[in-house]
Amino acid sequence: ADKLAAFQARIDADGRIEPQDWMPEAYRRTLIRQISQHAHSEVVGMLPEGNWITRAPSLKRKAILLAKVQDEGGHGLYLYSAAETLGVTRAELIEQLLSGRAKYSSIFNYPTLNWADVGVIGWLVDGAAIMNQIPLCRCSYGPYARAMIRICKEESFHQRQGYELLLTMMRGTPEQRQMVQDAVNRWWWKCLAMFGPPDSASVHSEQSMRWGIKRISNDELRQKFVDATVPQAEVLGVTLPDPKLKWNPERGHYDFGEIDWDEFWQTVNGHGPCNKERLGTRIKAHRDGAWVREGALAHARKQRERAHKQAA
Amino acid sequence: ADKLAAFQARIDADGRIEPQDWMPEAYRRTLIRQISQHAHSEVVGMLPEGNWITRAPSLKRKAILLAKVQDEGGHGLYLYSAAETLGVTRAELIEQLLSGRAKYSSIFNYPTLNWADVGVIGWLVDGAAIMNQIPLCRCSYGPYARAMIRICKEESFHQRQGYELLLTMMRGTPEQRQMVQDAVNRWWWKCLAMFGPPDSASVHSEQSMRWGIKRISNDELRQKFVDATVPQAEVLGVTLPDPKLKWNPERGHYDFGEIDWDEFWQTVNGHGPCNKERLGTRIKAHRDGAWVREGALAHARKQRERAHKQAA
Amino acid sequence: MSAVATDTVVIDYLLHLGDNALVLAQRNSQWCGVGPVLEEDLALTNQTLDLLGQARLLYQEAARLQGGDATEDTLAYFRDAPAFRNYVLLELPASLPRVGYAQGDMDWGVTLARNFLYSALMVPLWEALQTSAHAPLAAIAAKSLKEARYHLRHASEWVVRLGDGTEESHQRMQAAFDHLMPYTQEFWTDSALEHAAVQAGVGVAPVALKPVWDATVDATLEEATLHRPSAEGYVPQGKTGLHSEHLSYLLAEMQCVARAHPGAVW
Amino acid sequence: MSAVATDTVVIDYLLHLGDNALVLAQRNSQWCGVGPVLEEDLALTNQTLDLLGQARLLYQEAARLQGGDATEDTLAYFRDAPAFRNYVLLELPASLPRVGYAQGDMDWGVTLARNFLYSALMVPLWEALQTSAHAPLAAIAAKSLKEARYHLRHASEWVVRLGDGTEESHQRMQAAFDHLMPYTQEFWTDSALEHAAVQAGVGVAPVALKPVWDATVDATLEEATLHRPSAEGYVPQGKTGLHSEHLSYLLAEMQCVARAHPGAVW
Repeated sequence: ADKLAAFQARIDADGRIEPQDWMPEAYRRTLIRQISQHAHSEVVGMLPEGNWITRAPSLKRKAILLAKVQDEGGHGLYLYSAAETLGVTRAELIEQLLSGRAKYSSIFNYPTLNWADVGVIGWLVDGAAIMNQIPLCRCSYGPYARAMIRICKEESFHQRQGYELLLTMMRGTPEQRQMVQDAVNRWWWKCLAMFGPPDSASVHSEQSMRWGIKRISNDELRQKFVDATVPQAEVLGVTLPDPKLKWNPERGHYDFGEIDWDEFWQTVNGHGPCNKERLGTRIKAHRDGAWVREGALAHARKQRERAHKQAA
Repeated sequence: ADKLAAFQARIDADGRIEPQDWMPEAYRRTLIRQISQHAHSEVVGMLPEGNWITRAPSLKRKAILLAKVQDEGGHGLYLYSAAETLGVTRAELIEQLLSGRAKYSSIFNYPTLNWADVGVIGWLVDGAAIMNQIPLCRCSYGPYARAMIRICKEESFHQRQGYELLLTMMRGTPEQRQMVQDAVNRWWWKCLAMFGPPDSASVHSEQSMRWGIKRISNDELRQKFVDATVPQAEVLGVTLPDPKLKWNPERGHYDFGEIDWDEFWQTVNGHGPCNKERLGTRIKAHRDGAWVREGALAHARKQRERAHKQAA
Repeated sequence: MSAVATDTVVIDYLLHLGDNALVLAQRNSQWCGVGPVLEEDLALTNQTLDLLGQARLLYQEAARLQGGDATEDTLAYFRDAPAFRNYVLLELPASLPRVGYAQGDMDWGVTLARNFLYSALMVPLWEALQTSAHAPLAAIAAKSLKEARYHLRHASEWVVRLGDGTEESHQRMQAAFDHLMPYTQEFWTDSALEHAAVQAGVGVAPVALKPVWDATVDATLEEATLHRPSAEGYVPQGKTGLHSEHLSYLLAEMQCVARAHPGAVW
Repeated sequence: MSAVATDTVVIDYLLHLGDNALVLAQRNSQWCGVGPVLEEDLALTNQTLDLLGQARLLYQEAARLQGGDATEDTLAYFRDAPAFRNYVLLELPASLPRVGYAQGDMDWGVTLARNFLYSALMVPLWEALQTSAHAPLAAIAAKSLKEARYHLRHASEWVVRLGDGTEESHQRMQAAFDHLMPYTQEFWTDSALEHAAVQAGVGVAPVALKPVWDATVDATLEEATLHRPSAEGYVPQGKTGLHSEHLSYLLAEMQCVARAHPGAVW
């Protein structure tokens, strides 16, 4: 009880919990779940954008996209490492993903259907992710907070690149502008849902707030995102697909329509348009790569044995 | 010895040997080798043209090509059946192909690199094949002769379709004409080599002539092909890539240059540009299809057992 | 409804039917020369030729109504993915679920299951379309019905054979149906396209065909000792132009030669 | 030699080097997100980015010499297969031998073996090109050399690891080298393109690099307990524009978006 009080005091004083520190088991489990979900999201998130690497319409954009998808994989690595400081192995976490027990961000279960999707994912999906993640840079668990600082920096860069891609397309041919609008229409509502269920229906939030893992509510973040994005859409010259979207001078915020939560939960629960493809691809990649991982392990073992014999 | 004399007499009188007739073991073996090689060629020959089915530039041409490749598969079926009348199973023959012990026509070890290749294969490759095959319609072995009559009819149709495809392209854009010329340049010499080594170097011919399996020599057939093709090339408006090609009024034939026999033998012996791809593809298709064949056999067995039980 | 509006309705409906036939033909044609056994390689190619023939007749009629420079080939080769109106089921690669750019072996079981599910729909659909108010479509339906009946019989026989074959073939067929069944939900949703065609007496309300389809599927799967998986979750909307990640790859390959030489005659 | 003639020689040589880099980048990029282990997925993507960077510099210089409307993108996206000057080795799918339209699983061993064989060539080639008479090429070579050295070290380490790993990884690496080795014959043949570049002091005679390459290959394969297969038979001629059946598929995919929107800026 002493330890618990000291732990909570540290958090309340905005201090950081480090791997060697005592922490409640539930705090540890919550963090493992959250960090690994986040790591899985980065890795699965390589697939929808990876879909356009071989077809990028200019070499510069191909290089930017390739580097971006690589960054996502890199984020996956930091986050798996952060999770490992909590006493779990990456192999266990991956096994949880592939067996379907662990989740990843549901946004990656929607298809990328034209080149503008690459820009819209940068602008809106990464934009929403940053909004979610900035508070995590002040998360009470040190390794996670530090990973998030680095990740947020890179994500902001991706967001600007995505927006710039769209600006270029909006200055182009009518077909290009049409592609951008089509992509915005398909992604807008999915991005609003990324902030999670309304506060009234959110399960984990309260405890997470107390533990300094979550600092701002879903609905507050969603509102911030809408307020930040509408002016950007105007500059871009696209229409956000929500007839109820309107500035509310009394609230000092934009009002917006109702999210289709049935669709959201259906996708979260495995029945979105691409859930099976995303997971099937990860499983196949893991299985096809088994001989490589086993070969490398066998070689390392042989090397150790040889070194051992020489030493003897 | 009596039987042998009767056998040879039948052949000399231009009669047909049928499956139930007595025949020398060497005659049987020679025919099995030749018919199965021919069957394998039809099946492997599906691959170079199959390469353009998904990319055919019009729906009409796609249908024509698909039907043609299907005909080749059909020829493979007749020929495997004809070979089976000589007391060998299709499974054994396929095993010989996949293990590399049986050969197939070396012409299919060259790549198809543009859409005009589809036309040139019809015009020149099928044209050369027909030239080789027409005498086989009078082959002494009845089932083979009858299969060849049907095959030659279909091949002539393919040849006309191929030539017509090229005529259409030659009436088209400069790029289309360029594609045709490029394809002709790549295939011409390979087609001349299809008639086999010069008579002076040909091994099996003499015995095959006596047995009524071969009726015209390699060099005679090659000359016939050149004489028939040169005027067609003129009508088409393409240049055959042989500076020595010239009408010889004394011989009443076209003279032509020297075939690169080293390259020919290298390809026959497994080292052409596509040998490994062709065979690798057949092996993979056979292996990937094993579960289908086994499933069908298992079902047939179950059905028999059920019928048996009901009868009992 | 004005004549022009009716034309648009008919054209869209013809394109929906034609795109179904062409896209499935394109997928099935990838097996030509690499099928599991020569007889079945040829049988599938036969069916592919039937589908291609159907697509051509449907596009020719659509092009005639459209007028101008439209031909069966401009419709097949110069439309982008969002203009295609085929069911998503038909554009999927012949494999268990994976993203479009992750290449892998093709799976004959998926091809077979798809051909079965689709032809089980097309038999009652062509049957009903024989009385379409658009006479050329009625004629195409009469011709296509014979073909679809053969496709269905052939696919059913093989579903039974492999479902009730070895343990491996059973598992593979079950996995194929598990994968594909949710995509069949698109058959039964009403779309603006179909709704207008039904109103005009040209098309058929798909949901009316479901009992027949269910009976066919149930009977065949039962004989094949296969379990009928539930069809739930996301409902694809290919017929409204919203496709999967796979169609743009399929079209890029199919259209590459034609588009490299605009205006050429082949 | 006139200035214009020299320009043509330099342009062709730059395109040869640039096409090599771009085509291999395109093949390697197919692994992004589906590699066997995350660290190696990222490492390969790093190398792909290097190759893409090399291709861009080489094309930019070629476009500058060509003048007119030429850009790195017109060179990458609006040339057809016969205009590409890359080695055939680099356009092959990452798989054991099979025809272009027969789809199948990718093989990491083939990717690794190819990257090894190619970077073992590029280290001495870039080294020599540092003294090219064409100064911009010399500068690109100096930059690329550092990258190629890293690619070679990385690939060598992995060839050793997997050659001397499990029985399966050994067999797979051996099969990969057996498949690819004959394609390396193209490195050593003289072409009109290279001959002219050597005459102009711009390029390097490839055959001069063979001893260094042989030594690298022998040493690594020996350490990897792999047998060095013979390189015989057909000698590919990709650098003269004569390719395999695979390049046109690769380009159709790579170029499809750009070609669907000619004149668009991205």
